Amino acid sequence: MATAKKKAGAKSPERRSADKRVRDLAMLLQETGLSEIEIEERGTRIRVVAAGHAGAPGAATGAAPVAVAPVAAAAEGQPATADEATGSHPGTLLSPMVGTAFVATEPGADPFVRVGDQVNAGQTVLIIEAMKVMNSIPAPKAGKVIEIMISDAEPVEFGQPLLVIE
Amino acid sequence: MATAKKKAGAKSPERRSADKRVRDLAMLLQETGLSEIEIEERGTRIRVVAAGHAGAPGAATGAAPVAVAPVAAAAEGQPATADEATGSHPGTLLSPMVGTAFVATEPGADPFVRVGDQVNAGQTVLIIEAMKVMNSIPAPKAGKVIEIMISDAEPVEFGQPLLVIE
Amino acid sequence: MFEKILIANRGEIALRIHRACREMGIATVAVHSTADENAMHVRLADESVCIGPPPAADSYLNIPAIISAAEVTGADAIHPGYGFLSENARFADIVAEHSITFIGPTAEHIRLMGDKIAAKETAKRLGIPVVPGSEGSIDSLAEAEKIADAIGYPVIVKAASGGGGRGMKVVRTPDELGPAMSAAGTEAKAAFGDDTLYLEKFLERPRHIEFQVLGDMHGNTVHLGERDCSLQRRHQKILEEAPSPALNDKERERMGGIVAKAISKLGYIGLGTVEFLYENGEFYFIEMNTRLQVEHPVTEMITGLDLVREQIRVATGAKLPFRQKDIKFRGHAIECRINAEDPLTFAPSPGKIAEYHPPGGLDVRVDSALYAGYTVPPYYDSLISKLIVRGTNRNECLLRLRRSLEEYVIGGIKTTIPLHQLLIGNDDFVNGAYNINWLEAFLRDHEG
Amino acid sequence: MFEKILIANRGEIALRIHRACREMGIATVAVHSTADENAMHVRLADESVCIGPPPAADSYLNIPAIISAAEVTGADAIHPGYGFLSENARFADIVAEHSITFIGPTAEHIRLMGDKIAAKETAKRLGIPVVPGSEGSIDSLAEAEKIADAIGYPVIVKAASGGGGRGMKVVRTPDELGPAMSAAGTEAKAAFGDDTLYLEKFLERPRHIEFQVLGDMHGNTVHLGERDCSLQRRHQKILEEAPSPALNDKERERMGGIVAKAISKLGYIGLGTVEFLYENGEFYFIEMNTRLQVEHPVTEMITGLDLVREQIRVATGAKLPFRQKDIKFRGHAIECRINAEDPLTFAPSPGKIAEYHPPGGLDVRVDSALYAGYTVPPYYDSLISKLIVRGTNRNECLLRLRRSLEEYVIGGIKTTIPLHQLLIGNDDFVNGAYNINWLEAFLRDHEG
Repeated sequence: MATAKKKAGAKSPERRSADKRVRDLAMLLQETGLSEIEIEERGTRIRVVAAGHAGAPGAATGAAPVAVAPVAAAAEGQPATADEATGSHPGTLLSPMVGTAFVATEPGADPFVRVGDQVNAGQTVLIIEAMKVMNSIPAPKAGKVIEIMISDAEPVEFGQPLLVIE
Repeated sequence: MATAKKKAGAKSPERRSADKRVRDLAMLLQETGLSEIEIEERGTRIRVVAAGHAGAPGAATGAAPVAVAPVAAAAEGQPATADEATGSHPGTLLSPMVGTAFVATEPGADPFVRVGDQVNAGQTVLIIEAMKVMNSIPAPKAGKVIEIMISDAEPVEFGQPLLVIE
Repeated sequence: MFEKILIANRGEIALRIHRACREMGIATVAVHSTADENAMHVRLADESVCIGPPPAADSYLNIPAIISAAEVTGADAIHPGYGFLSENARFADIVAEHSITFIGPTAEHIRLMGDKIAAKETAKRLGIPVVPGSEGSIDSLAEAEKIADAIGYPVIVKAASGGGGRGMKVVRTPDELGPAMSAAGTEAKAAFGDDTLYLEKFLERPRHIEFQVLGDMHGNTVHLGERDCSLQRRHQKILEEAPSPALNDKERERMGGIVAKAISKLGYIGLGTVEFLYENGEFYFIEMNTRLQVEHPVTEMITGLDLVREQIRVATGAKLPFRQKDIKFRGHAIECRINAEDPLTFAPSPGKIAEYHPPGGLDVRVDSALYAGYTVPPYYDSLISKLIVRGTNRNECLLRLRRSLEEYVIGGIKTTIPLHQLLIGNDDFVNGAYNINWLEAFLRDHEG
Repeated sequence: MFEKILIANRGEIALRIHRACREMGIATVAVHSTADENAMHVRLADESVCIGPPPAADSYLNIPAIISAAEVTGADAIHPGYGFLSENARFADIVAEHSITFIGPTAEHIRLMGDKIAAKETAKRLGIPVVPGSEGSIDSLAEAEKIADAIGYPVIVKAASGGGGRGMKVVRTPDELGPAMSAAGTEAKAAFGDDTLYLEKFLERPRHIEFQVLGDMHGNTVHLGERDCSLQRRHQKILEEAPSPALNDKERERMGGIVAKAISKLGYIGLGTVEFLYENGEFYFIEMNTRLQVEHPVTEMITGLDLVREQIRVATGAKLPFRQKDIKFRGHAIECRINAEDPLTFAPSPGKIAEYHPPGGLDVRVDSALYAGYTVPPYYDSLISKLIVRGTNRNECLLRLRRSLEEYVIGGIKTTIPLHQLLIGNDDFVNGAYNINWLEAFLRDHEG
């Protein structure tokens, strides 16, 4: 999910190594007097923001990590955070629940919708699985799908932008 | 001394009673939603300022006392704090030491200077006793005494405004 | 040991649980409503998942959303904190069905203690003293007189279907009993359509004293002493202390022993609290809380134990690392609950924290998720901070509490800090001479 | 008991002393320079007196100003804190001449321990082990060889007038002794005009271990265990812990007993610290500090005692309320000194604190006079906060320290928090495998 700090399944050794790197970057930040450093290396993207530039103390330890997310997630086409995306377009469909989003009935099958498709109000555009139940997510209105923010089998949280219908 | 929170010799029962009053006022402040209350009663002046209106945490406990000073001190003609007075007039003479200021050679004797007097540079305008030693305080320049901020036998701290020569 | 724990709660207790996990090397998942996306524990947790909109029913009480969040993040265990789903047996069942560990007792024990009548019967069976009274309904004045004589006056006549004070009459002498039963029966019949009555001993000025217990899966149970939580307003605890000013070491050991033995017989696993009314040297069971409590830090301060850590450990199946004889009580501790409320009217005061500066120094602990710039949302409980102070003895503890309250700055909203300052300046409180009715009388006096 | 104490110090220790006084019901007088008028302890103290301009020589070291401030405010006693006038025997004398109590040992003991040679001789006389070496100057190679054989190699040849490393030679084998003496003598003659030499055992990788002692005026002296302060940079302690990872209970008891007995023989009153180098199971006296130390909280955390309170109590003439057998060590504590400095270059970083949020929770203590909006002045020591954490054992303590450092926010200036985060992630430190040379090597490695 876009605003989760780490993807499900992040393993401890990776996290430890990332933590160490963050600590190094935090010191570098202090040393250079920069307000922010973003770095992407060995499959991990780390962004550190100096205290005073982040929103709240929890987010900063002197200079501390605000986001440590595997690059994979970013590379799959979801650079926008929920906050940025929400409100960016009135036709954004937000997830009504926590679960795992599926773009097709089964792996390899045709997706319910593709970017550019015309959809009718009520037409199933996605499925979200929560507690072993498959929930069809209908299009709230008729229109053209101009963006799909999630990929198949991706965990989504409440309120997360899924796709945009114009 | 003007910025000391209590005068030397304040006794515990008085302090306890003042503390209690402050607590009551603090609650009144919260109740009324006012930002500041100043009250003068039974010889004590208390000012409470709500948090968010004071300069530093130490000065406020939710809403808390910032100044508890006997009215006597205020009534003796020194409403100005050092901060306000310093810089208010370029001819202000600041105390060069901690001690007890005397305006005359002995109790009842004529004062060294009165408001309105012309003084010469180097002329003794006050005496400050520190560690049993009487230190003459000379006028830094010639001019007219336009204000005397301290009274006889008053304790003064470093940097406290004593008088103004114009 | 667990790899990842989902914290199904918010506010200071979510941060408290996160800290325990972090100190045990366990990753944390914060689940939160849209109102809490900037909460401290959300920012500190290893992962966070938004589970719903502000109303608790749609987020913190939303079982499918919480279970889904645990599944998508791969959490091994769920810690429910206090309130919300912490004493929901169905939730504990569902968590177990999903092969996730519920950090708390079995659903069966939650269910048992959640039923007031079953809980009282169980307590009695296990040797825990309960309020004496009629076993069931009373059918005649003669029967009522016999029972009242046996348990001693004053007694209280209660309607079985009653509530909200209706159908309740206090009886101080035998000749008042007949009229009281008539009146209560009539009132109950009118209000609830049922005039079934029962009778219990009436406690005039009891204290609220509770014993903390902890059991593992291997039959070991210890008690961690008592907490005195008599300072209450509308059944909400305001300030708690340990040990109780009313108990001596012998009473503590005797009653703690009875409680630990009973809970051991029950086969109870995890943290629990057995609550009593205490009057004239006698304890009367009220209920058992089958979860971590708000006031657990006072016990931590005098025992040196981390109760959340121990709770997590026993949930993994680990044995308790200590026996009863290893538990030593050290000094005195008091917790002040600081709420975002007017200190006298208790009107809620949510809003933005303009300034925040907690007290520091020796034996001063602050459990709070506040920070400067944080906005206290209006949707949830008003508890925003717990100030917990220890001293070598009660007097040192009180003086340390005084100076800590003086240093504590929470600007921008009203808080109950001024109320605590009034309390610690009051002679009755300083002398430990209070009971569960005392605080409300104190507040009435202060208003008048 | 004192009615009013003047605190002749600034920063976190002035606040620490204010807190102890406030908790004892003693009024406080804060004296401060013009640079510190907004300091936390000045705002919290009952009275405050500005005693001079920013330079310490004109304010915090200005004896007449401090005495005058005590006189005009009517203070009964002066607490000197650490640094500044705390080990100035003349100040202690002057305070006494003004019939004010100096909270510390007698001027005589301060003077004695302030003279390095007299201190070493005194320690030796009292049965405290010292670094073995020549009694005075060595006059011939034969004499030097004899002494070196007796104490064992390596030894170090030092110029009596030396300093700054000049006129010092480490000698590892007997055949190096003659050349080393010639070289050291020549160097010393050139640098100091005096080629007098002496000889001492050379310690290669010692730890710095110090014992805390406390004595009253009635002949009672206890030791409160040791602190390991081996993590130093340019002789400045960075992090301290208790107990030392290098000592076991038996060694602690043995050495603590020797120290307590010696200090009792001396008739020492108040708090004091006897510092040792420790290598291969042997202790070697360095010096005795006759004052409260920066790192006293680690001892407080594991003993449960308030050392400033005890220090004030014994200064009034009160008896110690405990004996050696009552002192119990409970768990493990670590203190991180947080300085307003670059974490690697140690360049000072004074300035305005934009954000301040200290960590909270169980067994986490912060001693700091910082607040959001405060400006760290450039005139004084860079120590701005002490984070002290306790755990049931060293491992728990380290994990709690890690999460506390993660939560600590000091914005607007550079601090040494990132250095402490590096340290607690280092295997040598985690294993307790360090000595007084370790930190500087670690810093060199980290830079390279």
